[in-house]
Amino acid sequence: MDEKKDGPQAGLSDWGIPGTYIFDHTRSRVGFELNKLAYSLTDPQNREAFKKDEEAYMARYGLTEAQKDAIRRRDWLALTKHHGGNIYYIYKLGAATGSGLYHMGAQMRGETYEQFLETRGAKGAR
Amino acid sequence: MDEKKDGPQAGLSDWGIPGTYIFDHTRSRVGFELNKLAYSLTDPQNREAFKKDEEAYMARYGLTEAQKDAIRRRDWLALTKHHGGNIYYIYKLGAATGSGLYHMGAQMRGETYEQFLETRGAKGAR
Amino acid sequence: MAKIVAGIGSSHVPSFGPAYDGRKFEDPDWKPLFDGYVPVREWLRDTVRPDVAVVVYNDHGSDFSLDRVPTFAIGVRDIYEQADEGFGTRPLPPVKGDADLSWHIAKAVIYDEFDLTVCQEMKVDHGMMAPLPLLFSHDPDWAVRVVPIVVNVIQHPLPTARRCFRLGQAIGRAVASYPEDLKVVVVGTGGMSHQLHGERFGHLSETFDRRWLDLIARDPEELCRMTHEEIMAAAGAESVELIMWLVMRGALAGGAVERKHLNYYAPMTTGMGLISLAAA
Amino acid sequence: MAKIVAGIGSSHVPSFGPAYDGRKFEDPDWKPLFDGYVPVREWLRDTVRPDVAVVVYNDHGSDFSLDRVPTFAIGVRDIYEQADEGFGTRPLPPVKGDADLSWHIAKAVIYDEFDLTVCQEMKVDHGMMAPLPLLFSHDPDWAVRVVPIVVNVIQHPLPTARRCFRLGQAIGRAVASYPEDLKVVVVGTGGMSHQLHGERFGHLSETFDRRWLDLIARDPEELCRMTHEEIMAAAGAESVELIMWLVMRGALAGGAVERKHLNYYAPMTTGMGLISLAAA
Ligand SMILES: [Fe+3]
Ligand SMILES: [Fe+3]
Repeated sequence: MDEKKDGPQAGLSDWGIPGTYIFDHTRSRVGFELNKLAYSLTDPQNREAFKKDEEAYMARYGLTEAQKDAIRRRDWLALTKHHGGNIYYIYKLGAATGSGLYHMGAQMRGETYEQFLETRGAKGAR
Repeated sequence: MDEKKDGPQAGLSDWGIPGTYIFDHTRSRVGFELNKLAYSLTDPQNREAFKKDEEAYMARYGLTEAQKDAIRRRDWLALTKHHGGNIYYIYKLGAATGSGLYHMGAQMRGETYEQFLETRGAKGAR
Repeated sequence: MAKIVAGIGSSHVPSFGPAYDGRKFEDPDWKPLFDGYVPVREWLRDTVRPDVAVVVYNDHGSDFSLDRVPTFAIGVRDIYEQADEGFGTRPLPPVKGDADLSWHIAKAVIYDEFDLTVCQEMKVDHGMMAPLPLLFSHDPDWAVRVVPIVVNVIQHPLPTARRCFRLGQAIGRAVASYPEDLKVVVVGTGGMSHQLHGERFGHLSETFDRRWLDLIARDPEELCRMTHEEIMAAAGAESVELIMWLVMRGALAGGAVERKHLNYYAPMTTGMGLISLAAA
Repeated sequence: MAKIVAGIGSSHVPSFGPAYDGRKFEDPDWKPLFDGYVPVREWLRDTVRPDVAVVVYNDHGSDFSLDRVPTFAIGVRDIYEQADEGFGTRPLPPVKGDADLSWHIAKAVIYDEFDLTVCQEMKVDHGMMAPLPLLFSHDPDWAVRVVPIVVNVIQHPLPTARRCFRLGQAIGRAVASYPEDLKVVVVGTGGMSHQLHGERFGHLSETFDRRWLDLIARDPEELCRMTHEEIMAAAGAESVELIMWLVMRGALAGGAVERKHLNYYAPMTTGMGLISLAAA
């Protein structure tokens, strides 16, 4: 990964830990509506509404176009790195779109799911 | 007033200040649904719904029969003394039923509104 | 560097709202109240000239419910709408916040072992809005940005008087470490003597209020020793919100203070006090 | 008088849930985890026999939103339903609370200058529910009543490690002043090493975890000196929730402790640690 080339966006803090985007106030401010949308998916009716029509559901929240686009692309890395998504909230978006945490993680690492599992000690414990 | 005869109900604390019912955890527990109903009246639509049909509105909250009855009777003293109502919440019930704070206060003192105003220094400052 | 330049203690009686909006400034029953604010407002505008007001107030069941009651909360927004307290809202512009300074204070104070609840959603009620237009001009927009500090003075257990003073001290340290050149005034709101429930509704104590107005400037340590029970027994159950003035006083505690103005009036059910303190 | 008799440190990995509910106790990839809990569960049931568990955990965006983030919160209910984390809930009975003890602790700790948010509405997520059935029987109903303590370990600024330890000490004093004869165990949950976001997803550090498991019993003071940055750099951003174990350790700090059990297993993306401490 090239931190210089693709580090945190302007206005987002860098705590100096590579590949890590600490959820502090800079991200909580940028991601407020995004995380609010994700939080709403704790309600089963909202999950159904989201699954039925993602665009209409997203329109109910004040997301930026770039945030919406990252949701469309299921770009979990961009959501947490650039768009202020907190992983625990974004995980609810993963659940609603059928992406398990390890699939999300493999993508954030830039690996296939299988490649990622190869790095683990006891893959059955998931 | 006769505190012995009509003091706080069983389970409600007595801080030892006459004519005073401190809103502590004993009252907050007893009055939770009552105060929740009152809080809901910060929404203008809820105020309209309450004014249109008090009984139906009260049925949406888990009030005790005694709490409902005290609301029906506009018994502000009973609501704060026996039923766990916090005055700042209950005041919203007063507003929705057309009772100003000083009318509520006069009743709690066991006085008419006019009697109560006579005890004040500059009645115009209200 | 940011600097705390003044402290204000002020009642936040809801009836200030309709009286102010109805321009009852010359009404004989209201004049003693409004006249008291004129020199303070002018002093703030012409001499103190603050950029930011840290306003310490409590919510009165308007925006915070009893589901979750924070002991201390801070708003971290750039704008605060008015809460609807049951009557609609007042004809005033939304309060301007300062999210950057708010987050700075939140961070400094939490690392300083104060356990704030941090609010990205928050509306403000008469606890802030009753005194704010009496202290700062708002036409066409507010003359200051606001950092709201919300204290639970409604559901016991409340924070102790001493804890409020210490929170103020921590806010003072936090402001002093903010790199921007800002002049900050701290406003402690609430009180004075009043009780709004029970057979003791309408209880007032000018004696207590006068003593408080003296000690808040001269000997806040004595006020820090007061228990909630003592305050409530002397000055009415709802007077306990006076502990919020100690947050203001704590924020000024680093240096000497000079009392600039004092006003007191108790026409109906609440002792209406006003004090201004200049940081030396 | 109530007495803190034991402390438990335990990870609260969400995957414990489906593995437990699917009875994967003998699955070779899960057995090292579940086997570790057996002696602790038996020790608690047969020797410690607590009436109440104070469970220190964090919500993961399940019941608390980012609108208002309390640094420390306490539940004061007699019953806690499970939060729906996006998949529905697990086949477990609702958690039994102890509202009287919760309010006692809230009052004592707030008067002791800890600024809790007091919650009469609250649901609990895997932060509590992942370890709870591994530690206490629940068939047909839970063997203990629970007092939930919720810590913000999600949105920085977080409380410092030292502040967490001090909160535990205050909880210890509060429990010791409760008049009922109760045996209380304190459970600190979370961690161990893990990171769930960014290119560093999946980072583990057995070295850090083993050191933590050693120091939490032997020298918590050294852990109190750690900054959030140090913990996150060594053990992954999300490992910082380990500071919640210090609340547990602080609650035991009055007397000597004896380490009774230890388990460690790190099969996937989280160091799964378990420790039990007996109050001497
Ligand atoms: Fe007030
Ligand atoms: Fe966790």
